[in-house]
This record gives sequence, C-alpha cells and structure tokens, in this order.
Amino acid sequence: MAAIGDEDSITGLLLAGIGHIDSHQRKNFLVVDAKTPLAAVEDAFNEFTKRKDIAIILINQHIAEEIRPLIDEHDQAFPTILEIPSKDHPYDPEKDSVLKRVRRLFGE
Amino acid sequence: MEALFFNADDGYIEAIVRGYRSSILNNTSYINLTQCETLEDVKLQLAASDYGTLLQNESHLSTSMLAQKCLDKLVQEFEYIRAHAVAPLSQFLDYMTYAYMIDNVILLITGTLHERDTHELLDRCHPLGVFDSMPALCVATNVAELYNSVLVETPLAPYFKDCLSAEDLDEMNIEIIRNTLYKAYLEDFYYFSQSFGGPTAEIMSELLQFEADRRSLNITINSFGTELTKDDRAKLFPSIGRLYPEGNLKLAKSDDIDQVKATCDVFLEYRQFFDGSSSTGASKTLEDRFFEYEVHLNKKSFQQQFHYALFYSFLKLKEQEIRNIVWISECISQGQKERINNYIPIF
Amino acid sequence: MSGTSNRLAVFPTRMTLSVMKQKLKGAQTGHSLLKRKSEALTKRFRDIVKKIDDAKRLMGKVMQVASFSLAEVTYITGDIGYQVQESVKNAQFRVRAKQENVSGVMLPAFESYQEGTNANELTGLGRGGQQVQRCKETYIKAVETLVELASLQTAFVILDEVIKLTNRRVNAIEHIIIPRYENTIKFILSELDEQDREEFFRLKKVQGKKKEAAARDTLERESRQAAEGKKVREGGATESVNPSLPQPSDLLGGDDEDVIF
Amino acid sequence: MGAYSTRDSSYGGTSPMALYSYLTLTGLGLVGLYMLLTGSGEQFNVGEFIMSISPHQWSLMGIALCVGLSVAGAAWGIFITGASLVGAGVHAPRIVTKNLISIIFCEVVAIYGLIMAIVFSAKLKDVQDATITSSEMYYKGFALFWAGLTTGLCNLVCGVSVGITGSSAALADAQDGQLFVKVLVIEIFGSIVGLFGLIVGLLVSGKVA
Repeated sequence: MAAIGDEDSITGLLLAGIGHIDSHQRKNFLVVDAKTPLAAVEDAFNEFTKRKDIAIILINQHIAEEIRPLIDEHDQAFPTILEIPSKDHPYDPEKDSVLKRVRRLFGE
Repeated sequence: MEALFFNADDGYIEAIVRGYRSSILNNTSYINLTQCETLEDVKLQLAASDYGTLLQNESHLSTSMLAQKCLDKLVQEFEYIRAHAVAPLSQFLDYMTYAYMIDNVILLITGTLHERDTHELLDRCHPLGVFDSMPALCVATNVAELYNSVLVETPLAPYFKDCLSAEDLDEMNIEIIRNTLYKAYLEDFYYFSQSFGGPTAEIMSELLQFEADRRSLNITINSFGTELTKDDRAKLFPSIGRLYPEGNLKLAKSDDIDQVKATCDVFLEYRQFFDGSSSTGASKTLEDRFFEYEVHLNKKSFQQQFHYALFYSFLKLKEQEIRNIVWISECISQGQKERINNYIPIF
Repeated sequence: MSGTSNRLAVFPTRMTLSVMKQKLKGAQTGHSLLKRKSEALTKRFRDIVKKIDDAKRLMGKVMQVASFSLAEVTYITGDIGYQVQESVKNAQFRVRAKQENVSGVMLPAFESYQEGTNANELTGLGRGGQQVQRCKETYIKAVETLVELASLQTAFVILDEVIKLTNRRVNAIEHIIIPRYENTIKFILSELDEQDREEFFRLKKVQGKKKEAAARDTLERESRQAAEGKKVREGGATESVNPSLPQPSDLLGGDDEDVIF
Repeated sequence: MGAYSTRDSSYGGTSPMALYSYLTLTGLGLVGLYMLLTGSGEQFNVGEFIMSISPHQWSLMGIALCVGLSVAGAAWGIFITGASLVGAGVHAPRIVTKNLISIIFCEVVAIYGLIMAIVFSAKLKDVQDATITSSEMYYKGFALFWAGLTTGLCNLVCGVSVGITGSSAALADAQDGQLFVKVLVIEIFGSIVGLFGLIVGLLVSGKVA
C-alpha cells in the first residue's frame, strides 16, 4: 500500500502500520503540505503506480483533485487508486473518479 | 517577606501575567464556542475574546492553522514576559522552556538519525523551545557529532551528560531518551524552584510533584504489554513527587491497571483519578482527569500573590486553552458534536 | 432494411444454406449464453456499484472517526506526526491479493494481514500513550475498510471492462452477425428460388418448344398428308394452329403460381 | 545543576541577612569583651550614654525618624501598589484611575508623618544652658523622640501593609470590578493602623508644654 496525503492523514495511516521504507530508502508515502510542488506529487503518483509492490494507492481527495487528469488517465485495475477524505476536506462523492464513472454508466 | 521585595523586580510582570490570565476564555465563551456550526463562527466568537483580530486576515480556516495562530499568540505573550523578567525570574522562565527544548532536541535527534534535512526540522520545532545554538544543529550530520559539538552547548547539556552517552543516542529508543531527559529536567526544575523558598517553592513543589507523578503513572500504564522492561521503567520515574519512593517502587512492579490503582489508593487526590475511570469506555479518560487536576492546581496558584509559580501556571493554562480551542474546532469541523463538551473548562 | 447489403459472400447453394442455418443457430445460442453472462455480470456489477457507493460513504464516516481519534491524540500528546513518520521502517500492515471467480471472470480481492512489530508502541510514553494506541486501532480498522473498498473498486474496474467486452460481443452478435447470417440465408433462398423459377421457365419453354415442334410436326404431317391426299384438309390446318395459342397463357399462369410461392 | 547555587544568596535575603547579623553580633561582642577585659568595662554605660545626649538632639531625632520612617513607609507602599497597578493597568486600563486611591492611601501615611513632624517641631524651643539639663527638658526630649519613633514605625508598617493590600486590590479589580470595594475596605483597615500611631504620638507629645 502507498499513500499520498496531508500530514494528519499520513500520520494516521502510518500509525496503522502501512508505512514502509524499502532497501533503496524509498518511502511508500508522501506528505503533501502547502509547500509541496505539484510536480512532486505527480512524480510520486507515477512512481507508485509503476511500482510492483503496491496494490493500493490511498490519496487524499483534495490532492487527487489537483492531479485529476493523471488519475483519470490511470485505467488499470492495478494498483487501485482510492480517494480518501482528509480531516479538513470532508468526503465528496461527486468528485470521485470511480463514482463519476458509476454515474456515467447509469446515466444519472 | 516576599510581599516586601517581590514587587520591586517582578510586580509589574506579575500583574501583566494576571492580566493575560483574565483573558483566558471563561465558561461562557466556551459555551458560545460549542454552539458554533462552522469554523467561521468560531472565528467570530474568538474575535470577541482576547484573540481578537488574530484571525481576521485569514480567509481559509483550518484547525491546524487555528492552533498555529493560538500558539503564536502564546509565544508572543511569553516572549513579552521573558523580555521583562529580571534575574531570578528570567532563569525561572528559562527553566520552563527547557521542557519544550527537550521535545525539540528529540525531534532533531530523530531527524539526524534518519539523515533528514535539519533545516526542515527547525520549522517543526516548538517556538518556545528554540535556543540559540539550534541553527547550529543543522551542521551536525551524525549523532556523535550532534552530541559532542552541539548538545553540550545547550542548556540541556547537564541532563544529557548525566543520563546519556553519545552511544545511547544511537541505540536507545527515542521515547526512552525523551523520558529520561524529562525526568532529569523535572528533578532539576524541582530543586531549582525549591531554592526560592516561600510560596514559590510551596506551589511549584505541588505542581511539579503532580507532574512527576502523572508521568510515573502514565509511563507505567502505557508500558504494559510493551518491550519496556520493569527495570527500565523504574529508571524513567522522576525521583520527586508524592509517589516517590514507595509508590514508584510499587508502580515499577505493577503488571496491570489494578495494581496501579492500588498504589494510588493511598493518596486521596490520586484515588479519584481511578474511580470509575476504566481506561476504555468511560466518558472521561484518565488523561482527562489528569488535565482537570492540573488545571485545578494551576488555578490555585493564581490565588496567591508574590510568587513565580504563577508564570508556570499561566503557561500551562494557556496551553490547555489552546488544546480546548483546537478540540472544539476539531469537533466542529469534523461534525463530532457529541464529544464537543470533552474540553476542560478553565475558569 | 439496413442489412440488405450486409451478407456473406457465399455461393448460394443448398449446401451453403444448410451451413449458414447451422451457423445462425450457433450464433443464436452464443448470443443467449453471452447475454446470460452479461446479465450475471451486470447483476454482480450493480451489486458492487451499490456496495462501492455504500462503502465510499461508510469510508467517509470511518475516516472521520479515525481522524478524530488522531485529533484526540493531538489534544493530549501534541503533534506526533513527525515522530511517527520517522519511526517508519517496515510495513506492519500489508495486503495480498487473491482471486475470486465470477462467471468466468477472475476478480482480485485484497486481503489485509499484520506482520512484524509495532513500531510506535512507545510513542506517547510520557503522556497519551493510551490514546495513541487507541488511535492506531481506529486507523487499522479504517484501513481495513479502505482495503475492502479497494478490492471492490478493482473488481469494479475489471468487471466494467469485462461487461463492456461481453456487451460488445452480445451486441455484435445481435446486430451484426445474426442479421448477416439471416441476410445470407435470405439471399441464398431468394437466389435458389430464382434458380427454381428459371429452371421452371426453362422447362416450360422447352415444353412449349417441344409442343410447337410437335404441332409443327403434326402440321407438316397433316400438310404432307393433305398434299398427299385431298385439298379439303386445307382449312383444318388453320384450326390446328389455334390450339397452340393457349400455351403462352398457361405460362403466365405458372408464373402466377411462382409469385405465390 | 549548580548553576543556581549563586542565585539563592541573591534572592530572598534570608541567608545574607543572617550573615550580617552574625557579623555584627560577633563584632559587638568582641568590642565588649575587649573593653571588659582591659578594665574599662564601666565605660560601657547605657544610662550615662543616654543622659549625655542633649534633649534637643532627642527631640530632633524624633522628628526626623517620624517623617523619615513615614515617608519610607509611604514610598514602599506606593512602589508595591504602583508596580502591580501599572502592570494590571496594561490589560484593564479602567482600573488605573480608580486604584489611584490606593496610592493616595499610601501617600496619606506620609502626610501623617509630616503633620506629626510639624506638630513636634512647633514644640521646639531654644532654651538656656542651665535649664537644658533639667529633668523637665529631658522628659520633653524623650517624649518627642519616642512619639516620633512610634508614629514613624507605625506609619512604616502601615504604608507597607496598605501597599500590599493596594497591590492586591489593583490585581483583584483588574480581574473582577466588583472586588474593588471589598478589598478597599480591607485597605482602609490597614491604613487605620497608621492613625493609631498618630494618635498615640499626639498623646505622648501632648504632655510637652
């Protein structure tokens, strides 16, 4: 599992024990704050999607919003991208790309 | 005797602190705050209090930002007090900041151990625990260097010298280092405050003894079922406090919460912490009760005049207030209204 | 008649007709099978979508509770974020994928399991340790929900793909292959009919010619006989031409029958 | 550790004070012993010492102590109150004018001393050499001295007490406006203490013609 999110979300997820640093000192999580450049987020996302040992990518919804094109582009089943709510941004099902697809499928 | 000479040096600043104290939110403000629906409302409510215009220019509200702003204000007030303080009081105030310094140093050590960029760490340090040579810590690249060249220069050096060696920094669990340092700090602060005599010593001893006992109890309870051995646990207990020495010995041997309870039964004040507070389901946790009692003690120290403990209490109360505000706004922003009343009212 | 021009380029023979008929039957069976598969998948898909919808909402709540418990930790212990980040070594919480077979489609499902030691067990030793542990538990639960959701979502993506594929096949069979076969059969039949008619006409024509020839023969024979015998038989020759006249009308009648057929 | 060992001597004042008094006592004891052992013990004669001082000196000393101690008391009180008042006024400016009354209470103590000093000095009169050693003159001199000392000490203590109460009053008022009157009543009781000294001083000096 990998995670991209704000500090609080990451802290929580790491508390749950999903954090991992492999032998190449690569982390499987990225803390995004106001100063993190978008490019860094995109790089991390791309890296996570390419890595073989990652099956699920958790990403905060508000961050997902920023790299939406990338996420929409990603159409493989592996790794699964899961948008999760963050503390300050409550979950909005309207924005979720998967749910959007659901809506489109059922013509709602 | 304090009454005769105290005011010559510290009367003004004491009155200022009391002024700050009167701006600590009272119950009515808290009730108003809990009624708020959004963070925007919270901002309006706070604008009516001493926080006033602090939040005015902030368009995007978040709890972490709120906490940061409140902390900024506290730091600003503390800096003001510190700037006005003269000899013995200034040292007393410095002692108060050592606690935050310990946290900062631990943070830096953690960062250095993992070879992080120390500049980034400086931003994360608690502003009250900033010391002069801290930027110099950025120079250190490994722990031994950090220990030899930088930590010895900090006010915390004696604690390090007495308890830890450079090798320990590498090997020991960071939490154990933190608690060892804190133990040394508490003891040192205790003896320092006792040297003043009079009401300062009296009140500070009560406050610090409680702090020490609280740490002992917490360490005991939190170390159940962990790799921390009983001997190591005993080493972390401060040698002051009302539980010392007998209670601490018992705590060191405890295996479960009931034994801790039995140890505390001897002390009237501590007994109430465990009455009905099962560590899981109860509405008030043990920590809440500790906080409550701490607030109670800190409030009491404002009942006396001409002593230094008041400065300590002020800082603690203000911290509690920030915690309360953050808690309330957290409850509001996350829509957990049912737990909103779990804050600890101060006045 | 969209499919009029849409037919297989076959030579219209009885043999191809029977082959085509077989093919059509095959296509129809395939269609109904695929249709059933697609229905089963869609049902499953709808289930999953419904579950995803629910799970996403649930996740909203669960994550809220979790982040709230983190707020509780912050309330008591202070900021532990950095410390937690730094103490990361090996993942304690991992997932593995297993397969589940739905109507011949392999759906992956994630399964979470715990491994290794608790890296943060001493966090908040001095204060708030209990809260930290509780928060940890809440988050583990939350992540479990997330993992569940993730497997649903993967299933969703895969099923979506598969259903699309199946539906495309169903539609192809329904709207292209079957009509094509039908058209071909129709074409073959009509061609065969045409052949039949041609044959019939030819036969009739042959018959007519034969009759004509016969009539001529008789006429010739008669004229020969008349020429040989008496001049009285002269008028009979005109009479014998007359019976040859109804033959074309007979042909017309045959044509009519054909049209009915 | 050990960093504050220098600190305890500078604060509180208990240990240096004790040290000074020990030194003084040993000094005096040495001098006394020296005089006793060198045969000049009778020179240490308190009665004669007192009698050898002129009654003028006594009365003037009384006046000086009266006004001096009173002013010291008032000043002490004012700085205790003042420091708190100024500090508390930062956050609650409304209390400043109201609490000037505490300052005035302290000031009053100085005025008591001043009045007494004026009263005493009115009794001063230059007398002839012959009558100066009469018992009546001694009586007047002693009366003025002790009346002055009584008033002075009373006012000193009174000033300090009013000052401390005043400082508490200012702080209390800054927290809660209702408390001001209540603490002020206590302050008034404190300031009455000075009046006792004044009355006694007047009575004692009243005997002087």
